[in-house]
Amino acid sequence: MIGLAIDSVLALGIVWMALQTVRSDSLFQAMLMFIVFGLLMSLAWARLHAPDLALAEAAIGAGITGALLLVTWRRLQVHGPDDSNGPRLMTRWLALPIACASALLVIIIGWTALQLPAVPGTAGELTLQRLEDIGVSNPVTGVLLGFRAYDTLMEMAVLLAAWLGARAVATEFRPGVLPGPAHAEVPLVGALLSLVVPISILVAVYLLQAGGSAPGGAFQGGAVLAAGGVLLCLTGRLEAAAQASALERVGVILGLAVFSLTGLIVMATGGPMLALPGVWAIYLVETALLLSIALTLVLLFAAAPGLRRAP
Amino acid sequence: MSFGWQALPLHIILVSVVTAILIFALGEQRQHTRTLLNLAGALLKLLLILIMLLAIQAGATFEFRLPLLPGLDLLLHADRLTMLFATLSALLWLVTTVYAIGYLEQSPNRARFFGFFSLCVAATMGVASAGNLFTFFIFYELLTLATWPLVVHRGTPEAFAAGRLYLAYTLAGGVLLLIGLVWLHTLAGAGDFIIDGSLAPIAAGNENALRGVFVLLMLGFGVKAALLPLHSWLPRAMVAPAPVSALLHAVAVVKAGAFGLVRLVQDVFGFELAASLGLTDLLAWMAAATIIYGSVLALKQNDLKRRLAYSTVSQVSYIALGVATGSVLATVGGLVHLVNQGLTKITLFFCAGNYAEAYGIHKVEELDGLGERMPVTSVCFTLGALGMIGVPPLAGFITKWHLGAGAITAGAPWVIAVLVASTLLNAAYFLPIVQRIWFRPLPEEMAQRHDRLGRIRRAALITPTVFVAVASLGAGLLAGIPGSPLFWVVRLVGVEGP
Amino acid sequence: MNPTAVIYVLTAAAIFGIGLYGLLVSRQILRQLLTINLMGGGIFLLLITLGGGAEGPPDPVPQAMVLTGIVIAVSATAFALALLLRWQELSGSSEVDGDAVTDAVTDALDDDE
Amino acid sequence: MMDWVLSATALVLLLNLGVGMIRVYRGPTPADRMLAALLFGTTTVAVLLVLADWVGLPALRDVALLFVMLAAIISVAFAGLPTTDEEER
Amino acid sequence: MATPLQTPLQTHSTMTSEALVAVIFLPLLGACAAVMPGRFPARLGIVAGLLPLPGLLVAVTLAVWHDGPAWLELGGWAAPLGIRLFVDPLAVLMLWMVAIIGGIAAAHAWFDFPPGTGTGQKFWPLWLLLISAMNALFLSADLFNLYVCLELVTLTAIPLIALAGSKTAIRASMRYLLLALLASLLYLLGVALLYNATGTLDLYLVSDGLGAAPPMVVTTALALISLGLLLKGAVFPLHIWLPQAHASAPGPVSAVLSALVVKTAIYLLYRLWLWSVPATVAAEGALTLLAVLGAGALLYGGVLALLQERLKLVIAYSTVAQLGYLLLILPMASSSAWPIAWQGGTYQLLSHGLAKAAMFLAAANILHGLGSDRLSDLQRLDQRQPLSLFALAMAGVSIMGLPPSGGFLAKWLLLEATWRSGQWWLLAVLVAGSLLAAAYVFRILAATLRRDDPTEARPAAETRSIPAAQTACALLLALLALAAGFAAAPLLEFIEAGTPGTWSSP
Repeated sequence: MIGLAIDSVLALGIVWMALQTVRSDSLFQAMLMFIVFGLLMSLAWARLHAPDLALAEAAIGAGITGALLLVTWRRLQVHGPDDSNGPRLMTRWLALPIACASALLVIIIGWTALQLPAVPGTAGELTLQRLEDIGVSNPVTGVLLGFRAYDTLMEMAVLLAAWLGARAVATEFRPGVLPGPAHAEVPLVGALLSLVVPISILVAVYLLQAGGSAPGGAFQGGAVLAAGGVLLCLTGRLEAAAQASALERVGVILGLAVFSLTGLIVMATGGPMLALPGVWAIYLVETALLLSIALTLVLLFAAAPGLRRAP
Repeated sequence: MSFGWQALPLHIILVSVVTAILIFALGEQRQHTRTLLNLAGALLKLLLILIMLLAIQAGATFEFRLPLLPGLDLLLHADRLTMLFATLSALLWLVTTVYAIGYLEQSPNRARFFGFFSLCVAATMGVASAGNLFTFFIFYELLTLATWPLVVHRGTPEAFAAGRLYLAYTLAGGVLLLIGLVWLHTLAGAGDFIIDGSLAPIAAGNENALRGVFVLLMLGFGVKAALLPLHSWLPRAMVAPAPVSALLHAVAVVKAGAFGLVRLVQDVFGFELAASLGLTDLLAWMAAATIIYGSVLALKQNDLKRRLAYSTVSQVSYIALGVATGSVLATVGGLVHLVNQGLTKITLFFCAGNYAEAYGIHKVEELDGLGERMPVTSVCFTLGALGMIGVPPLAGFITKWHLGAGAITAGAPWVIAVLVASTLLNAAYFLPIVQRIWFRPLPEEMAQRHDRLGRIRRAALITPTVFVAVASLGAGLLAGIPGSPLFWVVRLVGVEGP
Repeated sequence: MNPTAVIYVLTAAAIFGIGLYGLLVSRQILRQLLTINLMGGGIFLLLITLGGGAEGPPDPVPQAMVLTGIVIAVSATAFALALLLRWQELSGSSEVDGDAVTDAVTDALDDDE
Repeated sequence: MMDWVLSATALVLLLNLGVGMIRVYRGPTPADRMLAALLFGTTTVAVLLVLADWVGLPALRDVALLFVMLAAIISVAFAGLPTTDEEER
Repeated sequence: MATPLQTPLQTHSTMTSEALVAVIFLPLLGACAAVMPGRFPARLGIVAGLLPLPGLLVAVTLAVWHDGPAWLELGGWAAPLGIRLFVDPLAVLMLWMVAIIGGIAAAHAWFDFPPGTGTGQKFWPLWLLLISAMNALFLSADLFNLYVCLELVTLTAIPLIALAGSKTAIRASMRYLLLALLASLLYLLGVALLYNATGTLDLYLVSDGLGAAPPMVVTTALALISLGLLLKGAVFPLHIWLPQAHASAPGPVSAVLSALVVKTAIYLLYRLWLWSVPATVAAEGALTLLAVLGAGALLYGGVLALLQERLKLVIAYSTVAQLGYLLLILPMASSSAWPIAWQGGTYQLLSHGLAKAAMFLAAANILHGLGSDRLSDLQRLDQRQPLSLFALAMAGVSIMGLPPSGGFLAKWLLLEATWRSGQWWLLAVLVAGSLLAAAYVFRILAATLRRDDPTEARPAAETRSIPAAQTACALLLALLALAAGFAAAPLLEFIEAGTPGTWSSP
């Protein structure tokens, strides 16, 4: 009973936060609600026995996305007229039918999903049966880097594309794009940084190595590492540069290139494409992925082609 | 698929295509090279056609086949009907080219003009030598595409309005044709359509479907042949330069439509089948109506070229009427009119162009007394007009004689009535012009004006005019000797006709 | 289906619907991006719940799908935010003039440049 | 028994979160919102730790650890934001 | 019901597998190389990523021609456990289109975006990733992997539009992005339901489970996926994002967007409805509905194209219209004329791709040369840019479906199929659509021949010169569209071999 009560409270909270994200008058408040929504989602993942997702949601969904939204909002404030409190909704005569249609869709999806019977012999069950063929005990990692490694590879391409896209539209570097270096003067920030940044590296490495057997992996680790980088940006230790350095470029393509080349080399030596030969290869690829993910996320956060140390 | 001797029809088409491409590539400025190229292309084409004519006489056959779709080939071949149309268009291309060089002297966009002109002729040759309806359709549409830039050549709003009308009619006609073709294809299956009587085996049980196909195809061809009520684009297209009018009325477009009707009745259905389905009567009545209607409207026109245009509407339907009447003599009359009308009408358009270029004359009433200022042109015009009316022994008479005689043998005496009415109307709209030219005094202000032509231009305009006038005269006077159009048509019908 | 699963399935459907409504009626691009992320959250929740998350460890394939989906969502959001900054720089506004849907219809006949 | 205690604790903590939500929603000053949000992070950590035992997934403690770290980042991100008229309301 | 599932399947020789993998990974690694600084890596990436594609495709084509469709299991894991690639004639056709159109458009882009410098640095990695993503999409047999591919296509295509830099372009990109993300989410939701209903993500195994799943679930899932794809594919009335996006993008990008990118969604609709959905699902109504949307697209897009004042917008609305043809064939899937309809549909896919890419490249040349693409500014184009006009006109002939062109053969096949299957309303729509196409194409041509100023006072020097190679690119594509009107027979035979299984009417 209490379990159900927990679920109900959590579910109500999630729905309410979602509603507030859409409904609240101020954009700032909507973003706060969205970040809280991310926190609650993370709790829901925990409740639903999916710690991998809880980690990812915490680091990426709530952490990086939240910081991204807030900082973008601030840039919009700094560089443009404040229209965040302008008309929030489109014309009312359309809003009502759209609301009705959305409600109908909710009912259909809910109804449909509740009708679903349990299907035997799913891909997931097969995964659990064949997990030892991959050599890792965390089934999620097994899927991501084993059975469905191709998805992961394409996903890295998506991440790369996002950076390329952000670089393509960021025509000119505007100073003051990131919150000013004023925070560097506050004594506590320096102390915080010296603590959090090393911890983030440590946690990232921990998550990477844990990924084989326990929840964690390149994505979560990369996001944590990126969080450290984001902190450096926020406190003005790193700032946007007009060009990416060669090292940054290597870093951005590292995951994709290492992953593809490993797969191709395996194929060239007679194996099937993208079959990683042993656990060491998985860790090699994961390390490359982690570095690329972290760097790309920080670059995306800065919405800039490159980064440099603040003078 | 062979590209050798057998593919001569393809090469004849390619001669014009290559000429067109070279003209486009040369650009606007290289006038002399262009002229040379143009004449060389036209002459080469004529030469190849003559060679092919002789070869066919000697019993050779030509065929080029390229599979386009499963069961549908691009097929080019040459039969006697092909040769009749091909020879006519090639000859008139040469003449019109010479005329156009003179006519368009100093005017802009000549490269474009001559390029598309060549493409038109290429398409016409394709229409003539198409070995099946599918191929026929391809070149028929190509002809539409290539003539449009010529119709709008002047670039004025009126030209574009005429161009729009032309497209609306021809493209809609193309769609009807296409649907008819698809229908026929689903009925008759794969194969070439132009095989005499090939539809007879499937006729039983499919009568109504075949009727539908015939009507669709007839309307599709009827647009270009300016059959009533699909004719109104033709008079509007008169805004184009005179050589284009000649092309539309005599060399290519209208003729392609009429040629399509001939192929439809003679080859696709065969006269017997078409008649047994009651289709030839339909065509004959439509043609008769067009003949009378066109003549009546011609009577009302004050603009010289528009009067000629309505005359074409009327005259081209003689071809359809002859073929639809069906007896050997009537068919001969219809087919020989393909040539006779071409020669006569081109003469008239050249003359109209000469009047317009020399003195800016466009209206019938402005022609008073011009016989003394432009005697050669006026004599040619008179010859053409008399030929159109059908005064013996000129070309028109040959047509009408055969048509009338054929109608009697076919048991359709009402055709005689149509012929008589049409002849009277022809006389009614042509003779007043002739009378004005020769028997009215030259107005005062005209007497002081000089023509705007230079010596060379005059020669370039007059020579082709005289040439076609003489040819049309010959087609009538010398109809009895070997080598005349009548001679060819009689042989054609004798061998292949119904 | 156990009650927990029912609760989360309905929650998932509700978030998706709320997000869709918000996307269609919002004028601010930033808020539209929030709503797109809400919709994504709904789908992810549905995947995990239907994958058996209420009873025990959920099906690993949907888990992997959701992980991939989260990364794709953050990528798309980040690019969209960069594009938004560019748009604001050019237009001085953080809205696509007017409504996302109705405006596109009027765009059909207008050409501005 | 243990299970009951754990789940009850989780529920209480969640309700606590709900109270926090009201503060975030109502404001009135940005400082209120920010503090409430920070409280959120802390409570979330507590909920995760309880859930780790209740659901039986020790790995959730890793998640809790992550939240502790991220709370620092979010607070800096908040602090870096300018205050606008709207928030002073 | 689908052919490939019933025939015994084999993975082809390793040569073919390697060719398939290379088709995806060469441009991908090329993109990685192009990210690196300097001219050499960029040029290397472009050349190595694009140039070998036709050669590889020859190998793939021959293999499919001789041995039929084939699978390639990635990582050696069989479906439903792993992800596999599937290649059949349709996929081969799409790959060829990517290689040819993508290659020629890349040659055109080489001049506007010099590799390794300035905007070229931004352009080429995205371009190569887009090519790779489309190849991956056309080969993928996995519903979730297709989601990733779709996102990759979207996230590479939109920045390429935004590279035009104009306000209109950014605005169009923004709107495209929001709607594309919405579309992906609808697709993903449908896939989530399908996975839970069938236990597999494999496009060709899904059908096995669908029969047993509750009909409501199947209907909802298919409806959501289709809705997402219709939005991505800009099918009327969800086309609202397309015209501005395609019209404001840089020339080569417009070409690839209209010729290939929107086709990815149509391709997936084909895969879904003609391969994945088993005969037990009563799909007749859905297919008719899709065709009705196609008919709406054909007519609405045609009319709107006729009303536009800018050349690129006319061409963009023409894309909206021409996509309609591709959906019109669907209701014939259960008729005996299906193989003909299928040939017609796929041939339309091909010839529209070639012709539309040619038109956009020609329009880019014209825009660049004249500084405007307003129809009223195109006067005397035949004097100023004759070759671009020629390319535009040739491509227009194919768009109109007039002979001799690939478009004509496609239209013929479509007409024949509608006639044979007795779908008269489709016939009427086809005819109306082609007449509308003729109207808007001739409207463009008329604008180029117009001479409001008969004295020709305008100096010829006002036209900026453009590299001959760029003109040649447009011409080459236009000539290919024409050539498609001649060399159809073997190609159609190849296409016919891959006709999705003919249904028995319920």
